[in-house]
Amino acid sequence: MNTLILKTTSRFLFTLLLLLSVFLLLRGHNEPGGGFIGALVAVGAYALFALAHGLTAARKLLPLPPLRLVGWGLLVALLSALVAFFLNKPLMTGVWFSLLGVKVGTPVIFDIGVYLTVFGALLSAIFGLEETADRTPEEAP
Amino acid sequence: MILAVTSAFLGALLAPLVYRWLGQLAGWGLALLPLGLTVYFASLLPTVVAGETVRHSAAWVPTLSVNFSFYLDGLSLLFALLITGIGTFIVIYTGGYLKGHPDLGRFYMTILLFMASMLGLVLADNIVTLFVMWELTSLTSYLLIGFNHTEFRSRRAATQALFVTAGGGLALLAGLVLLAGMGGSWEISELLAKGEVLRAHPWYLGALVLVLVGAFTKSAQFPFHFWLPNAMEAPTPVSAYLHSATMVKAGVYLLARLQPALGGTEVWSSTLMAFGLATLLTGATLTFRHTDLKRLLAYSTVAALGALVFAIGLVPLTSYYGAVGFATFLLAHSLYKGGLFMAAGAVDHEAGTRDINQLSGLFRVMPITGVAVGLSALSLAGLPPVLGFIGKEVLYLAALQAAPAWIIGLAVLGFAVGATLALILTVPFFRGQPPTGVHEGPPSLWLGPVVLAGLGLLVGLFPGLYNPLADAVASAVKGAPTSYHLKLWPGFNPALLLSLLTVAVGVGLYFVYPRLQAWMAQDPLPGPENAYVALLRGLLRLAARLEQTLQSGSLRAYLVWVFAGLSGLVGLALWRGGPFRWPGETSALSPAQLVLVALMLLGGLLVLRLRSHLAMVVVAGIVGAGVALLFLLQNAPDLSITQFLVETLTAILIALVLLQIRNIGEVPRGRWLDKLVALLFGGLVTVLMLGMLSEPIELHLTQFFAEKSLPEGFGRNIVNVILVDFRGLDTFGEITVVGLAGLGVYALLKRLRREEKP
Amino acid sequence: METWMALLVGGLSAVGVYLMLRPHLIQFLIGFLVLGNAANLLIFTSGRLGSAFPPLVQPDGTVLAPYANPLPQALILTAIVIGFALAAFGIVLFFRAEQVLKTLNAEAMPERLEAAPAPSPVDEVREERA
Amino acid sequence: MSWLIVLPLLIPLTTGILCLVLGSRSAQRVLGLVGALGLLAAALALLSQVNQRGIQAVQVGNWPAPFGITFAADHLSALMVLVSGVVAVVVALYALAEGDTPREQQGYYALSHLLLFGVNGAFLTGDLFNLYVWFEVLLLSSFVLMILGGSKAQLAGGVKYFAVSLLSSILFLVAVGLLYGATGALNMADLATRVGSLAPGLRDGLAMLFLGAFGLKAAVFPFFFWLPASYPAPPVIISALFAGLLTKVGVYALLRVFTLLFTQDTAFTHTVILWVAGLTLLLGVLLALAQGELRRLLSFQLVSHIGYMLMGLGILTPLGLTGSVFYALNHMIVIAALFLLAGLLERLQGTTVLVRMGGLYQSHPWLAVLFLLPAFSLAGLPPFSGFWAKFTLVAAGLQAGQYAIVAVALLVGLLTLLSMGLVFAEAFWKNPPRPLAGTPTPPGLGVPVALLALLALGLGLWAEPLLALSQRAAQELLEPSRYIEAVLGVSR
Repeated sequence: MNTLILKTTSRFLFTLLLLLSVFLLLRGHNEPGGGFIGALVAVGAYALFALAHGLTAARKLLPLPPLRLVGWGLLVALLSALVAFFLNKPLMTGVWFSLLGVKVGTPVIFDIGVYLTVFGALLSAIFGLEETADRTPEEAP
Repeated sequence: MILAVTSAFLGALLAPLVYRWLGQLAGWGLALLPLGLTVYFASLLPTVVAGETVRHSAAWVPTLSVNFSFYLDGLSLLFALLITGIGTFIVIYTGGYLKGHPDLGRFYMTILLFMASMLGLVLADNIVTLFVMWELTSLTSYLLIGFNHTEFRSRRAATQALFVTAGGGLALLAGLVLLAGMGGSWEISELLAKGEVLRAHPWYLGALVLVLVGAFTKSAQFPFHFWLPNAMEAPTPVSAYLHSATMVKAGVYLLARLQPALGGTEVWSSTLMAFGLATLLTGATLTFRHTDLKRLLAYSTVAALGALVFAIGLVPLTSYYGAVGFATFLLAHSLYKGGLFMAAGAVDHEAGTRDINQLSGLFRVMPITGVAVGLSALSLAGLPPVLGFIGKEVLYLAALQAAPAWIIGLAVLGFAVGATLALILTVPFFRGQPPTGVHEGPPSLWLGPVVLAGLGLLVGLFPGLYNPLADAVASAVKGAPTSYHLKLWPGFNPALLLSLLTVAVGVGLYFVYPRLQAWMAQDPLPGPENAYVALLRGLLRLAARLEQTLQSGSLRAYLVWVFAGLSGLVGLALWRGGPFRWPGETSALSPAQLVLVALMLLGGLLVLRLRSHLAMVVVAGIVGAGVALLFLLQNAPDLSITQFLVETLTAILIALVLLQIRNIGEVPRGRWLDKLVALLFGGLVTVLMLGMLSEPIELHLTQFFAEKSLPEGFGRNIVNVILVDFRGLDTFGEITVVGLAGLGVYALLKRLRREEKP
Repeated sequence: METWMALLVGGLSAVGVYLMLRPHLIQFLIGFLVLGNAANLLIFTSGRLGSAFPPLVQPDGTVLAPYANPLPQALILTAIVIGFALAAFGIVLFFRAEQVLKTLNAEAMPERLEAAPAPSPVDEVREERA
Repeated sequence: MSWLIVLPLLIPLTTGILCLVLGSRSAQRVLGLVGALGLLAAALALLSQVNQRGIQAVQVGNWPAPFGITFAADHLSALMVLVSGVVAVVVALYALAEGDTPREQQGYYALSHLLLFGVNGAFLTGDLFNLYVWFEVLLLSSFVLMILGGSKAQLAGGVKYFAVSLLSSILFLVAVGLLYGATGALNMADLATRVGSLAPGLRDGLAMLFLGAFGLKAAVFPFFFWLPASYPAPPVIISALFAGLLTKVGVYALLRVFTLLFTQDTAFTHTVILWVAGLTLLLGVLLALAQGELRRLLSFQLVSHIGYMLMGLGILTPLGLTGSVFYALNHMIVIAALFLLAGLLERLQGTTVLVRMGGLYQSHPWLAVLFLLPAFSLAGLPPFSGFWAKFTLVAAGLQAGQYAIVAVALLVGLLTLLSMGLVFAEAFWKNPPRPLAGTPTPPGLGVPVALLALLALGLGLWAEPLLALSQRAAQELLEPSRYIEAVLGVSR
């Protein structure tokens, strides 16, 4: 499996899938897609990359350890929910504003939190399992 | 009065500190608490004797109409005086008896707590307050009986006493709640005025039985008497206080207290007389089995309690003899029995044994104790010139007035044993050689017996001292003003004849006592205690059996319980509700969808037949993919994509794990029970679904979402807007779940990694 | 169509339950997945069927009718994700249990690791020496 | 003001997230306690608000009910949140004193606060599907907490706990789906106005489905077997947290659903509940008598006493519900105290097998007091908090003419007393059969237990405030219109 072709194509595929995942995330509010689906695709990208280049290399491509990402994802979601407090509205009330001509709102930010959380959690599970799978044959007693 | 009770509790809690501070003198110091209370209650004597009552009340739990209320009349005053007065001597006595014991501080606290609760009990006016105090006496006596806690016998006796009295207490609770409901009040003083309403109420019998169970267990009436002699495992101060003078009289107190409300019916008198007499005779008979001083006294206490209950039964049947007899005998018994117990403890403490066969000539070495024992024994035997004589006389007069001859005969027999016991107790003091090295104990050990016996003599000689209070007590028990002139020498009357007969029989029994004793002590007698033991053993066996069948450790069994129980309940509900309409179809099944549905069902069935786990995962994944396809055909693109992705990922995860497990085990076959349960559940789901579909659904939510999605949610994908905005909180919870799962997987695998490192 | 769905859901539920009742944990998990699918189908059907268009608002602000009910879809999405999280945790839990307990048979997993005789109020109970 | 209702969620959530984001363990410890104290303060504020102004509701996302998700706090919710705050603080203190580093590494603080997040969400939500989500949050955090440390017993127990919990999730999901399909509503107040028109068979069938789904959580017969199979396994602090909080969520849900939604055919539904209550009471206590290991024994006691809470619901009178609510609150405190105490005993003696224990009455007299207070309270003896709960229930049962369940309730009280007496005799009074190997016990572990024990005593001596609040909760439960009005009547 560890052929040169796989290594090259996987790099290409990885970038493509990551871009796709962000695309799915951002268009989710209007077309099928969304944070969860986007995160699954991103996880796929990393899983593929890990398959081709090994776990260590894949981990290096992460800004944070996967579990920290979960924390940050939840934090982003929480902050998006708290914005309404400053406008004296109930929890999670959507707040919308224009940014460079694009309508951005707290629900969209919330979706990004979803994306990060799901991505981090799933990746931690898959990396964990692959790690044990790599080692079990030789290390098991 | 509220202050008195509260201060008793607070004082008790401070006892360990006082003990640490005063050391060996703590007994004398702490006795000031009950002494002060005695003085306080004595100061109320003139009021009560004048026929007035005192009532103090404070709100406690108004929501449940529970007041911290207290009520003082003759009956409660007599009890309060007994409790605090005898309590004073008990505390002093404890200081001598348990000198230097490591747990003494705790002991003082517990026994004073007991005193406080007992005081609260006899003074309480509110039913709930009374019950609270009632249970507190059970709890504190549990701790006191188990004082020698390293002995199994002590622990067993403590548990037994707690089980029996608390069990009765629960019956009492139900009974009291019923009483309150019947009379429409939680205050006893108000209930007492409603006797006729109560007696005519349909609940009367139920409430009566429950109250009686409570009172009988507490006051060790047959067939619950067995716990009391066993409780003699406790140190002597406890036996003297709890099991003679006070706690066991709580039941008697309650019956006397409620007599005006519940008494006056055929069933009341006959039940009390029957159980009282049975207890009197049981106590008397079993006395013969023992040679241990405390056991002897314990059975005599059982007998005396029976006599008191018998007397209460007589109250409504007699003019005033019953009530006055009760009042007099109660005081007499408390005085002589408290004294005798303390004396027995003193003898044990000094001579090192309580076996009457090994005691001799004690009078010469312990003269003060000897005098006290002698005087108390006179009272026990019912001989003049002490109070016991007067008490018994009046009781006989009551019995003569209302009871048939055969009952009187049995009562005489029961009382005769008192005379026998008096002889058994006094003879070792005067016969035989004095033991060496035995001497009179310290004042703390003999003060109590002497004062109590002296009081018995004093009141016996001058009954006029007690007469006003006795009248007040009798009035309270009778529920009507009662007065009677107590006399030491009433002249020749039938009661005196009965007394003579009693003494004669008693002396006669004394001579057969050694032989009777040897014969009766041989085998354990069958009795209610065996039933108690058998009941508890059976209970434990049942529990063990239940655990084997129910909590078997089999996950499968637990799941079957869940599904079967649930299916049963749902099925029952559906069956009760009758059939519902067949749902109307909103759309026909397209051929593609029909094939899909059929394939999924087939796939499901296939999973059941497969013999390889990996294959099962794959087929289950295909079924999942079918669901995703169905979603797509039903215009749910988001759902479809997610379902596809999730099914794939799940399959990958399972495969990742399966590949790492070498010894995966076989695919076991199912059982018919599982099939039945599964079919039942599946069938019920179908029926419920059809029922659901036959209801007209209102789509107000959906319409709202479709309308507001773009203008207010700024999104065209309604599903996504619901997820992140309309019902964003659901999604928040959902991602928390996902994050937690990630955390869990990490925690599970991290441990593994650490373990595998060499 | 609705009746067929009811039958399908019932059938899948029965299959799921039956698998969950097997002592083997992998089968239990598969049973859970099947039952989860059945539950999702049930919720989907609860929003009623017979749509012709997905629940998307057209740029002009209208929704083409009859559109599929979006609410059950959202609910199912949440349920799918939660179910997935549960399954993922479960499979690793079972994996871990197998490593430590050396079996995947739930019936072979002990509930109590040591025997403990119950005390009795009437007889003195001592520990039985092995 | 609307933020006060969601504070009991936001505080544990924020604490949990910060614990995840921050790596430092000492920071987590401080956060753990601060978060719990904050929760307690918020809960107190919420309760006083509810007490002064009646039922409070907030529409999350500012979408009007019944379209968005509503959070509503009545007396029942506020009281439950309050006691969960108490338990949280006590457990946080215990964790602080214990300082178990390996467990801390694996995210104990984050997990316990996310558990509280789920628990309080469940207490406060006014939306049935949202309730399902909260159940899952608290379930998953409890799964992870249960296996933290990964011992044999934990995994064996964890498997059973996990398996049965999956089932309850699915049942709940199915029940919600069916109810939505039949009425078109998810908001509980909205549902309450619609359930009445359903076909009786469907309605009662759904009621039973909910009884099963919540009964599994609450651990009632015949759904309780998972609890004694799993609760004794994890470290005691986790058992205590679970014992105090988790089953009560199930009880809360039952109280809510069977007073708000399913009150049409009480002759059937609430009779079933009474049967369930009676069987739970009896079987639980009997099985407890068969136990020789303290934590397993306590687990059965926990199960048994859930029956009392259902008893009041089954009676369905103001007094009965008052008893149920008060019992649930009291039980959270008492059972948490007993579980924490079991942990202390295990540390001191190196075992929780009763026949091997002993001697504590001599060596640790204050511990004996700490045991007796909650133990007698559990048995419903005065003057402890449990007495008022039981007394209320008994009075309610007698007034309603439900003599059989009253008899069972009293009998179970007696058997509980026997069981607790046996524990006391074995662990405290008896001399240990052989020398015990305890581990060093950090000072301060007794403090949280003492707090709970004193609370049990204090609530017994001065039961009025909590009883009065419970009574108001019961009145609100019996008048669903007030809840419905508070939820649906609030405009945007």
